[in-house]
Amino acid sequence: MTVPVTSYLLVALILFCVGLYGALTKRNAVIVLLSIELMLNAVNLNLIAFAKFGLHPAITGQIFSLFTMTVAAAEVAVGIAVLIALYRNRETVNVDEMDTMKR
Amino acid sequence: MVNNTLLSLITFSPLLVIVVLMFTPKQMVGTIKTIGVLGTLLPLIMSLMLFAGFDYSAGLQFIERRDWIKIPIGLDQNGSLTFFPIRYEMGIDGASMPLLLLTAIIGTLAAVGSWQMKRRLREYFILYHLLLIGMFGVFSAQNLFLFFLFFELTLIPVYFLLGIWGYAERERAANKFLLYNGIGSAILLLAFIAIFVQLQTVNFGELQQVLTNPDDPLSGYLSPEYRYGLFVALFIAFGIKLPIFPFHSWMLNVHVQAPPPVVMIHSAILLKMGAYGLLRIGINFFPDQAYEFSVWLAVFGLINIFYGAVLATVQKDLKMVLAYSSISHMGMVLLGFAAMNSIGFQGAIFQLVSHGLISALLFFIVGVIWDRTGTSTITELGGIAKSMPFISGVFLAGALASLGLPGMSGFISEFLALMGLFGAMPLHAAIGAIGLIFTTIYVLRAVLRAVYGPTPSRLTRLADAQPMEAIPLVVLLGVIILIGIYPAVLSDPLQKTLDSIVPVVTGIGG
Amino acid sequence: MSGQFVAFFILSLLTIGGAVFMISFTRVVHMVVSLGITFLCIAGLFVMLDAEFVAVSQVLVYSGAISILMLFGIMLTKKDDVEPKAHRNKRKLISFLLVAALFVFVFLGIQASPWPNPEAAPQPVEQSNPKQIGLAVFTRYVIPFELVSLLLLVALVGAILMAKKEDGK
Amino acid sequence: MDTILHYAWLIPLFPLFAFIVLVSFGRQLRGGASSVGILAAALSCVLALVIGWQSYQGAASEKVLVEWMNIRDTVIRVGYEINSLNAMMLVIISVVSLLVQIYSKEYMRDDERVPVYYQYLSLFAFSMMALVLSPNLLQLYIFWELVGVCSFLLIGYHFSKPKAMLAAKKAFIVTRIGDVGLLIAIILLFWWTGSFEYSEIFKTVALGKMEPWMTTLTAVLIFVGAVGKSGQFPLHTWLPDAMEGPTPVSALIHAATMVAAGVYLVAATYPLFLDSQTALDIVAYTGGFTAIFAALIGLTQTDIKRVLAYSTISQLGYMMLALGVAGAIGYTAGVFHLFTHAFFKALLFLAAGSVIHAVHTQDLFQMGGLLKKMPVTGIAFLIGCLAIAGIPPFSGYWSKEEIISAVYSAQRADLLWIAVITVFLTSFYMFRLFFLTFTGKAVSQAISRAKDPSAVMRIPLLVLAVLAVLSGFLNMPFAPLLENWQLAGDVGESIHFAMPEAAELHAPWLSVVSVLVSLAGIVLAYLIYVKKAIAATWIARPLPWLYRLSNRAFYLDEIYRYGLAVPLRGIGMLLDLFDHYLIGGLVQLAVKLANGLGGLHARLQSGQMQTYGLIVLLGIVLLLIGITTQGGVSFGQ
Repeated sequence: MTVPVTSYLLVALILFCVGLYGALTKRNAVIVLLSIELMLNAVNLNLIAFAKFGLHPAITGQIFSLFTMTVAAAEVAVGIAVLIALYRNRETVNVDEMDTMKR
Repeated sequence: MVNNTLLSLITFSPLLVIVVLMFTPKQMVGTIKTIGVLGTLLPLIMSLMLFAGFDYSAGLQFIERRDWIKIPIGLDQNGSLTFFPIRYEMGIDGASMPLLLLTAIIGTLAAVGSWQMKRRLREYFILYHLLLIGMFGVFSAQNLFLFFLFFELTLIPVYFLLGIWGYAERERAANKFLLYNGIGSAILLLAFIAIFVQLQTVNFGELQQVLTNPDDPLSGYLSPEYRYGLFVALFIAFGIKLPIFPFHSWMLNVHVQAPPPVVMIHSAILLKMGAYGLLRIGINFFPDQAYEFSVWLAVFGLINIFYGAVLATVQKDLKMVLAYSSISHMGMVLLGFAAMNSIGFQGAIFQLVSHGLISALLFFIVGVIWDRTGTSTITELGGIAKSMPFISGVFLAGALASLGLPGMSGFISEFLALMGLFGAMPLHAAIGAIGLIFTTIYVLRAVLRAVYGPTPSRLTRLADAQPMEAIPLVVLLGVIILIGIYPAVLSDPLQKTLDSIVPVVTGIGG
Repeated sequence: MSGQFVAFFILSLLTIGGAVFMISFTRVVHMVVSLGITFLCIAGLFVMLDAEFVAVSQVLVYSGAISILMLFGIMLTKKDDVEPKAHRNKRKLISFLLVAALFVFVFLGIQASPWPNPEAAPQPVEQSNPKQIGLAVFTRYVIPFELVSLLLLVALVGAILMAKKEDGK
Repeated sequence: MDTILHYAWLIPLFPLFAFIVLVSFGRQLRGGASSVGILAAALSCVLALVIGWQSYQGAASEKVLVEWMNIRDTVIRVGYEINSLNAMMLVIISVVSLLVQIYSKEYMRDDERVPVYYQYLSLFAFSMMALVLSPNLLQLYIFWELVGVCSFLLIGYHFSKPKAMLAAKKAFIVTRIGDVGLLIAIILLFWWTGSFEYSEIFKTVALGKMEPWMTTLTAVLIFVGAVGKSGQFPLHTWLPDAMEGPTPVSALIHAATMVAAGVYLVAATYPLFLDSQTALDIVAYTGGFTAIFAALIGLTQTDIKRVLAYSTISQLGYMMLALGVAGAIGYTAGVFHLFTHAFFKALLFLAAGSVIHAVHTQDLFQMGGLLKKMPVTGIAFLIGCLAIAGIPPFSGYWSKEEIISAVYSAQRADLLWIAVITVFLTSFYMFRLFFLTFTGKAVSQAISRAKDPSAVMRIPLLVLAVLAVLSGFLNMPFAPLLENWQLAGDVGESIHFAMPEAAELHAPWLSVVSVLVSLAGIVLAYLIYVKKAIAATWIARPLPWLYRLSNRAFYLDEIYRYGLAVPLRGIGMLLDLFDHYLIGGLVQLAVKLANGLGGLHARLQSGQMQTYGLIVLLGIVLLLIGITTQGGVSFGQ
């Protein structure tokens, strides 16, 4: 008796929803970034679960999640760099105030 | 089949000019102008080669066909992917060749006419050549996809050419232009998608084959009602471009606000794309529906003729007169189409070419007059024939051509269009013929008042044409007279193409 | 109730708990730490799913690199490291409702879908997990792999460029 | 010598060549321009005379065609055709245009734009010659329009005078109305007979393949074209205004080119008319009405050229009347009158031109006593007047006599009355003109200094005077040379075929009556304007409205102006408002709507990234709802 795939999917769904909620409501840009990482992790979890329990189990899911991780790492690096640059110029990490492109 | 790349070369040769212009420093104004003008000779020369090599006994020719995009649309029985191929297909026949040649000629002459432009020349010429690509492409595309692509490609340069280099209210005119044509394009796109989804092909030849052959298995996919709807949609989409009566107001603004070379291009060629599309896609694919609709074509044509003519008689601005006269003349094209016989179609195509030449000539002259006097209001002008006899003479000649004087191209086209329509709907045709009187009235009123009559003192010292201005005038007038005296130059290449269009039209042949 | 279930239960509880704590803490540093726990537990879940290599990568990249990077980010922007308690209840409510709706629909979707029997899942093959991954990455996915390395390089350069203090300031 | 007919196509080419030379090098040539024009006209004149003689000798008619345009199976050909009718026309045109060009050399000497003037004249001559040489209706129409344009250009030659400009515009527009009728007729004929060729059309008509109503309709429409060009009622109003052009031009227009084209057209398509009695009647009555109508107006005009203009209209009406009553004699009479009229009307205009050149006014009452000062001009003018009044042995007598006898032969009493009354009116107003201009006392300084023009202008006058006397002898009742010539070809055959029974009724008394009536008109004019035995105002005083009606040409211009032009403008203005406000307004509305929607969307673009995210989420949720309520997406099998 193994854990059914739906359980993993459920955990991933909860993670995703929590991350989404965080990304939509938090004002500190760092936390928003963290929430996005959470969502990415949820996706990874799904990918890996499907790699084992999917319709066509294959190693591909794991490879995809690896790629996701790499991209996420890159994203975080650049994101933090942008934040720091922004902070230097505007003295804030508040998302609400980041609307220069609009103004 | 051996691919002939001449059409692609013509179409994309302006790209070379664009690249060269991009690397030319902004300050070298003279060089930019020279490149911009000489660059248009490239497609012109190749178009002339095309004209010389055109085989009168063949229909579609200079065909180029390459694989381009493959859209996967599903699995077949064997489980392998099937693709919907969109090919890069160019080709030309008797109906599009005259228009392509016209585009090349007007393209060069309007570039010469751009010599007077002053601001941001590099951008101007880049956009100008981009526009050329679009126009050449529309006339040589052989499938719906490419046609639409090039059709849209003309919108963007015109928008900027109009919005940046136009007269006082240029931005409004540009927005209106984009709004209208955007709507037209949207309808066009929907119609194209509907055709494509139902028939699984976008190639003109195949579509015609399928749509006009009742035995074809695919042909049954489209009910007559569906086809009628498609035809009407195409009519509206191209009608906006043409423009047909209730959709004309964008074109007035463009004609008044755009710089003279752009108006030349616009009224000489861009309007023609609407009529060309209506023939090539509307009538060619849905002949039965077009025949059914032909009474409406005639009615819309008559409305255009009279509406344009009557309004042209009360306009104060020369440009407005010419704009309304374009509406009126496009009505004649519709009459030619409505005839649904070879004479009418031939008349319509003649009218496209002829009006292209004439309106280019007249707008060019109005631009020249504006240059000298700073106005194009009829009442503020007058008597300039004293100081500018050459320009005035050509203007008068152009005006006479526009009102359909025999010996010039306008007559042949109007005569053929009316003659064709007389074979189908004598009453409508007779009413259309009366339109000729109205044309006379507004043309003479405008030209005589603007150019002849007593000379106000402030207009006594105007320079006559410079060589740079005289060249386009002489060339245009020469071509107009050539077609008027020897129409076979245009009609002979057409015959084979008419053979392919007309037999599929129900009812009387020609 | 096998050990597998117990492990799964604990891991998922910690995972979700970390995430929820991350959302509800007010101090930013606390948030990062709780998220670290989440990342670790996800690595545990990966192990349960026979993805050892990915689990290790998860620990290295997420729990290690990313969390630390975040901490650095917080330190460098340290001014208001407390999540401001602004009155954004309306926004929060709408967000919550929508997220909840999403949850419900996806949940229903998961429930409604037929899933292959987990028992029918193939037993792990003889090859070790890293070897499998290595084979796949260096044969079939070699181009994406190279592209990803390029991406990392670009991100590296870009991040340095952006975060670097501009001259004269 | 028979082969000379092969070169007929050269006749119009000489003036065309002159035109091209003048357009290209006119400014360099300056004074030489007139020589170029005259030389070309002389060459074609010589050739035309030779060809006319050949044709008169009975040379077979000749027709050459080349392909011009293909429309699938339809081939349109162009070429030229020589037959008796157009050989005669060529003679008229080339002679008159040569003389007019010579005359203009002196008349236009002080003008700056002489090369342009000769350009127009040459083009005019070319178009007219090419018109008569046309073997088919399409080609005829082409040159028909060109003739119209040339007259437009020449009438508006003094373009800085607003009046000249308006007159030119009017001429063009009014004749265009007729042209449209002709165009429709040509196209209808094409669809019914499958050809533009005269011969083909006549053949089809003769075979009775056309419905009678269609024959009538096309004939009437062709006649509408002729009405426009030949200044028949109600499209005659452009002709008096056309007097704004230089006087030699008026001579050309009125004698040989423009207005003759209409009569020529009816003559050339005569077999078609023969097939429809209705059409013939319309021609006859329109002609008759125009003749008397224009004569009535001519009575009270005070401008020397306007009197002549109305006399032209009246005489053209005569020709139409003759053509309309049909029969061999009617046809010949109409053509014959065209022939004689060309010479005496050109003479009258050129003589009037000399007067105007000398005294610089066109007002009759500013003249007087010029006979002594300008004897040559005066005599020439007198010859013209006698000819037009129909006094034997001047040419007008012979042709008018023939017309009247044709009407009599056709037994049309009403038309006969009209013809005779018009004879009276004509001789009265022509001699009123003559007496007021040339007899009596000199009124102004200018007149006392007036003298005959130089030889360059005198020679054309003399030549025309001789022709005005002699041209009538070509077709005397006892020696119908012209009739034999003109009826030799196909037209004659079809006339005999159509109405074999219409024998000519000889009525010598009729000719005496018409001469007497004409003399009565002269005597009346003499009594009023020379003897002053009868006050000039004896009718005008008791019936002032009658005088005004005649003087203002029955207010037809005003009627057209307020009946057509002004309403058209009004409609135009209304439509303009409609276009501007309604259609423009709708467009504005659409723009506003689009802008409003855009503004609404712009408010969503707050720049708040989280708001965007929220909206995306909303979209996803909606999509999910959509998908799940549509039955769900099944994963797996």
